[in-house]
Amino acid sequence: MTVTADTSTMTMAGAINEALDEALSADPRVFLLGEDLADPAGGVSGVTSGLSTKHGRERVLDTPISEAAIAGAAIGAALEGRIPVAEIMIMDFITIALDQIVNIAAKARFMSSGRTGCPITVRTASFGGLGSGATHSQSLEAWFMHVPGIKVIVPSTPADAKGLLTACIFDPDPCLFLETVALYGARGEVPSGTHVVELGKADIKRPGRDVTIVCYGRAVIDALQAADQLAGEGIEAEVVDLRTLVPLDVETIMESIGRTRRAVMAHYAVEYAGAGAEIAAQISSKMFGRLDAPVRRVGARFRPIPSARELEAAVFPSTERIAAAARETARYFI
Amino acid sequence: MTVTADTSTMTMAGAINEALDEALSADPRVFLLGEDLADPAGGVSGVTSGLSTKHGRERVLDTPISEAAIAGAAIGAALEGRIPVAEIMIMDFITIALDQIVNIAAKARFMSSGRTGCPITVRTASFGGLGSGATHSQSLEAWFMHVPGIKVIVPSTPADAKGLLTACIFDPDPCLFLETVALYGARGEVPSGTHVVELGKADIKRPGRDVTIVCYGRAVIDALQAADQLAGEGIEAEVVDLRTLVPLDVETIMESIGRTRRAVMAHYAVEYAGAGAEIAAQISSKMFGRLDAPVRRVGARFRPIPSARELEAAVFPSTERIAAAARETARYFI
Amino acid sequence: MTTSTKAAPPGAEEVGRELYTKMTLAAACDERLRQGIARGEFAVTIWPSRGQEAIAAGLGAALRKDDRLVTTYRGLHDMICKGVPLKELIGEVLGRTAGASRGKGGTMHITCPEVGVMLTTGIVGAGVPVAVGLALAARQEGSDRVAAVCFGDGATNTGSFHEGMNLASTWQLPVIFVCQNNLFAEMTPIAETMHIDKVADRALAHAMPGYRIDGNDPEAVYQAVSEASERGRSGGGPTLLECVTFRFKGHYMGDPQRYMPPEQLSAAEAADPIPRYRHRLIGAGVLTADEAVELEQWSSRLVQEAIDEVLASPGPDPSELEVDFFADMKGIPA
Amino acid sequence: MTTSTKAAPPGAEEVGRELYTKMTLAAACDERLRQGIARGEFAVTIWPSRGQEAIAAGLGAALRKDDRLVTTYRGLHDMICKGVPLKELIGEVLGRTAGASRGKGGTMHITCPEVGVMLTTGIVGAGVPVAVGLALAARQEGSDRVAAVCFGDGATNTGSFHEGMNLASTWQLPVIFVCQNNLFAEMTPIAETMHIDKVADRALAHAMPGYRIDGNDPEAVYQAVSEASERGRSGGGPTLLECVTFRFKGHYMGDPQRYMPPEQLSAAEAADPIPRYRHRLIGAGVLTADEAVELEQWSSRLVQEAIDEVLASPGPDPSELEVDFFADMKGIPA
Ligand SMILES: Cc1ncc(C[n+]2csc(CCOP(=O)(O)OP(=O)(O)O)c2C)c(N)n1
Ligand SMILES: Cc1ncc(C[n+]2csc(CCOP(=O)(O)OP(=O)(O)O)c2C)c(N)n1
Ligand SMILES: [Mg+2]
Ligand SMILES: [Mg+2]
Repeated sequence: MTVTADTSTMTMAGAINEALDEALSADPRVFLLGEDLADPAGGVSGVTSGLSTKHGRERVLDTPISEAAIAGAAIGAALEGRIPVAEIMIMDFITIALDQIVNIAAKARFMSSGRTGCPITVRTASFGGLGSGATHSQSLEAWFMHVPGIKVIVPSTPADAKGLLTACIFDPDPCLFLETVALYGARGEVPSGTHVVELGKADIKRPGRDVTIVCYGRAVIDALQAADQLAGEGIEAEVVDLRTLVPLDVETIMESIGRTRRAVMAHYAVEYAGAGAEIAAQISSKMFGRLDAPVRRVGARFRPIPSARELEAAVFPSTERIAAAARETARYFI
Repeated sequence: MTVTADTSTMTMAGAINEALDEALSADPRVFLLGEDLADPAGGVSGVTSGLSTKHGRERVLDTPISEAAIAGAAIGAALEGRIPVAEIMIMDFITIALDQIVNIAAKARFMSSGRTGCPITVRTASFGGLGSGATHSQSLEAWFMHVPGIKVIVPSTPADAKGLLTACIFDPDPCLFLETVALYGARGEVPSGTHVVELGKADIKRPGRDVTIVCYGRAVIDALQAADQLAGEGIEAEVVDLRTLVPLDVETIMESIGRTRRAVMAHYAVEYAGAGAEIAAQISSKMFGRLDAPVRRVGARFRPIPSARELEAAVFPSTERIAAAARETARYFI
Repeated sequence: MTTSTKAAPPGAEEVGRELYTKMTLAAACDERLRQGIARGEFAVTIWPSRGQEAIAAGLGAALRKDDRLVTTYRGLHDMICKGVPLKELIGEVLGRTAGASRGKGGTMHITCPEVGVMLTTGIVGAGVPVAVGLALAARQEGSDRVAAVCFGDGATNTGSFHEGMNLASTWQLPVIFVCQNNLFAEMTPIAETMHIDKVADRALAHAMPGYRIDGNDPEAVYQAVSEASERGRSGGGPTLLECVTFRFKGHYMGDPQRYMPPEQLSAAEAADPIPRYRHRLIGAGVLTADEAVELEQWSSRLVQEAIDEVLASPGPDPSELEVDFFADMKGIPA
Repeated sequence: MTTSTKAAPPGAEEVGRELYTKMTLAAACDERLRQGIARGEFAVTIWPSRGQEAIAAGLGAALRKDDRLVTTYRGLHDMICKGVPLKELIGEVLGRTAGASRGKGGTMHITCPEVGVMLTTGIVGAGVPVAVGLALAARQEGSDRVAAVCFGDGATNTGSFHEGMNLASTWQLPVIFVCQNNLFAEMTPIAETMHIDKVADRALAHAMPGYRIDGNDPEAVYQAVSEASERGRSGGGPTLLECVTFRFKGHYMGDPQRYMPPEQLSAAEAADPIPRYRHRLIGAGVLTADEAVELEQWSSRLVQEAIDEVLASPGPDPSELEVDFFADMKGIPA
């Protein structure tokens, strides 16, 4: 629900910065905390650039390298009704904050029977694709899907990033907001002023009748390119960008596949026991007897992410692998 | 491959104790570390009882409450070729050791291109079903399935517990061995002397022709009871105990379902994005066109585990829920 | 800073009565629950605080009602002395709808924001960083309230403890770190898990004032907490208080304490803080022997009344699972 | 305990030459890599150690070959001084098959067990507990080797650091904790992330000897490490060494260092340990000015030769992904 029609072109990093800036302006309870967030650094990737200068260092807090304490401090403040946005710089480091996020934040409202909520947003980023190796390249969103009590959001465009992050910040429940560094520089039209994208609404990024590619995050970009390629071959792929994994927009997924009768699931996380496993399992059972092809999955291969570029590329999905899966699915005959 | 035919009746806790005892006797490189392991405590559930008295406190090390350091110390020793068996008392606490397990142990052989291995075994236990509440009742094995580089093992019987744990300890790669406290007291015949169950071999715990219940851990017990009930209704359920989730015995699963053409997936972990999602997705796509019913899943409901017994019981699977799913699956007609 | 809502400090006599009253109430509750469990009246477990009441009383009396508290599974005494209604507390222990969280949380997860109890954790050390966030919120709101967090000696071996201590010190937040050093962590004596003589010295790693005090002397605790609160309220930052005490009943209700040297236990029991303080108050003419007996009877009566109310309240209905989970359940798995 | 395999300590002159040689070699490698990156010759990044060579040289010269080392992404200097062949090291940085892990690990994950480098971590603080395990293995094997672990000032704010320190102290293991305090963690100066004056004081929390030394004086480091090793080898337990230094080139290659006060940088550069030590050796007659120049040229030549060899080695082939993952690939997802 965009409340203004004005847009401007900006990068995804810029859109995230704008969402944070506007949230800080809109509500005095909002504050940011994390490593190197304040100016002049403005975040290791510059995403929070300018915010401490504008809103003050009491609103944009630099922290020690203490991921458990970053999460814990955010949680404590949230229990008091503050609105913290915590940054865990790289998703691989979230392992260190996991007890706090999983065992306290996700369970706070339930365990207190509603006496405390925990409206934190944890921003983190997948650094895959930069050749940083196995401990700086993981996409672990499936872990959080498996933990009842936290929402899981992965934007693929600057506009969605702004709208979804704004929704997360003001959501009364904990949200994990996963950014993709490889997309920080991607540009797009972004609504100016308050822009909220409702959590739990998938977005059909490209309509098509032959096969549905269900995807999120970086895989959306590949899926759109794959769809372009396939169009040249006479295959019209529909690209459904989930945007949020919890809540999940089952209706939109099933409605699309009800039309195409064929589905491919794609993400950059490891395929095995990834988000796509849940979604493929749901598609297969909900659409039982109505599919014209098995659901194919495309994800990272079951390997630690290697550092050398040739090897890294061989592990991650790609436009080609997604196109191949969609082609096989579209052309599958029993 | 049991190397002796003698057996004796013992509890699962006893079988685990025996596996540890025999491993300590068999190889001087084996040692245990964890909280309260040594006598007189012998572990909070008594599982390591007697081992420090027999093998000495240099082989059975009590540690501070430092899960990251327990895992780290085990890893460091393993890099040197020692064979550590680390205990993380309750699985919910493994969040604290996750950076070490996921980012070091699971990746050590790959990242060093084989120059160091990391033969650790991490024993941990799910305490679900004891009314301990949301932070002492989780089953998080799906997280580890999603991390390439660590094996994931969940026994359901005393004999399997002994044989699988022995295999884990002497496996050259890291293993997560998940025990179930609710099963510690369950008794069964256990082979005496060295007993190894090969990792990656599912076990058909009950044959049947009408529907396959794929399960592991505590759900196996319920599935067997459900199968008994269903037999009275004329439905013959086959119960496939996976025993290990990585490696996964895809052949046995598919062979069984190839015969029954109907499958139910059951586990005590949360259903959403759980181990069963991966397995159901694989079944659905590998058996596409050969299933007579959609794959049904039974797991914990998507809630933090409540403490009060009535509520806890309403969240976890049960014989009844598994029987109902198997019944519906067996009686499904398109 | 808002000004204190608390009246001028009561005179020594009043404080003495308050401390003693709190101690007897905490002890009466602990004893009655243990009695009920031993008799088979209640099918639950508790982690008895008997022996540690002087700390809870000193802390509860020195803190303002709006000051915050985070405590642990062993913290029923802390909660009682901070003002959690007995009915809510016992109701949660017994898993009834009268409980603080209607049975969803359980003993390890009690929350009562009305009296400042914002979180109770079952995971050792986990509450420490959260208390830092509570104090941060106080500063952000311009309140001079402080946040106290209770934990054991064993908890000071966790990474969470140190991360939280460091952050509180770096940000000079009004946190009172209250270590209830009962010389054991589960079955393991303190000397096996740390090399230092005094837990208070751990403050040195964070340039924080740290004091070791007699945790069996409620007035010493009252005094130390009052000073630490004053320091915190006036911007002087956090304090670590090591209160040396003992737990008489072992780790959990029913613990056979095989690990406990009998002389150590009997020496500790001989220094039981309750008769010791009673004796002191009678000697000082603050209380007569009759009044002391009356107070104890009054405490037992209050506890029994609460138990009666709790048992009269219904057990939780499964419909509890449908509320107080996410604020908005749309798209959330069932 | 096995006895030392190292010859009698060399005389002061020999030590001086060894230290200076190590320093120049580490600096030459760092410089050449930065040059190559700046020129676009190598499409990688590094975290330059330029400025911190005195620590690596003192450490590498004082340790025995069989002593173990764990270091970080910024530890190329540490590895060079411990004896990692330049070809393996540079090969891994550049992602070629000549690399220590054939390109699978990357700069942040270099292992070279032959010279005792058992692990390099990209996750701050993560190496600390692992070093404890290395030392534990040494004790178990009856070896008197020690384990050193390098990390930054920022790492001492992590929970892993404290858990590892405590465990090493409790078990009195031969670990040397080497903090390379360069006064910054990424873009954040030390005063913003800790309240203490001296990192060395963190040892007080664990009853461990802790010393602050001039990390720009290789002889001071050599001396301190020699003493700490002696203590460790003879059963005297662990030591924390805070070596104060500076990193001249910012956090990563190309870091614009906007956060860096120019006076601080120029004062640090004026105290560059390499010219300072050269001057001292020449003054003491250990080295002539010509010899110093020759040494530097020799270092640059060695580095260039290694680069040539590395670039002549092939890039890794995707078949690398099929080896050195699990020892047994049966049942492992593709
Ligand atoms: C992180 C974590 N590890 C282990 C446990 C299991 N456990 C529960 S209580 C306890 C001992 C805690 O000792 P201490 O901190 O001294 O507190 P006390 O019980 O003595 O009050 C342990 C190890 C836990 N709950 N959390
Ligand atoms: C647990 C963790 N948090 C954050 C990071 C990101 N990071 C990489 S280096 C660094 C700074 C480390 O500072 P310090 O320990 O002083 O080492 P230095 O880089 O100065 O050598 C940070 C925050 C990380 N790698 N690991
Ligand atoms: Mg204790
Ligand atoms: Mg530093």
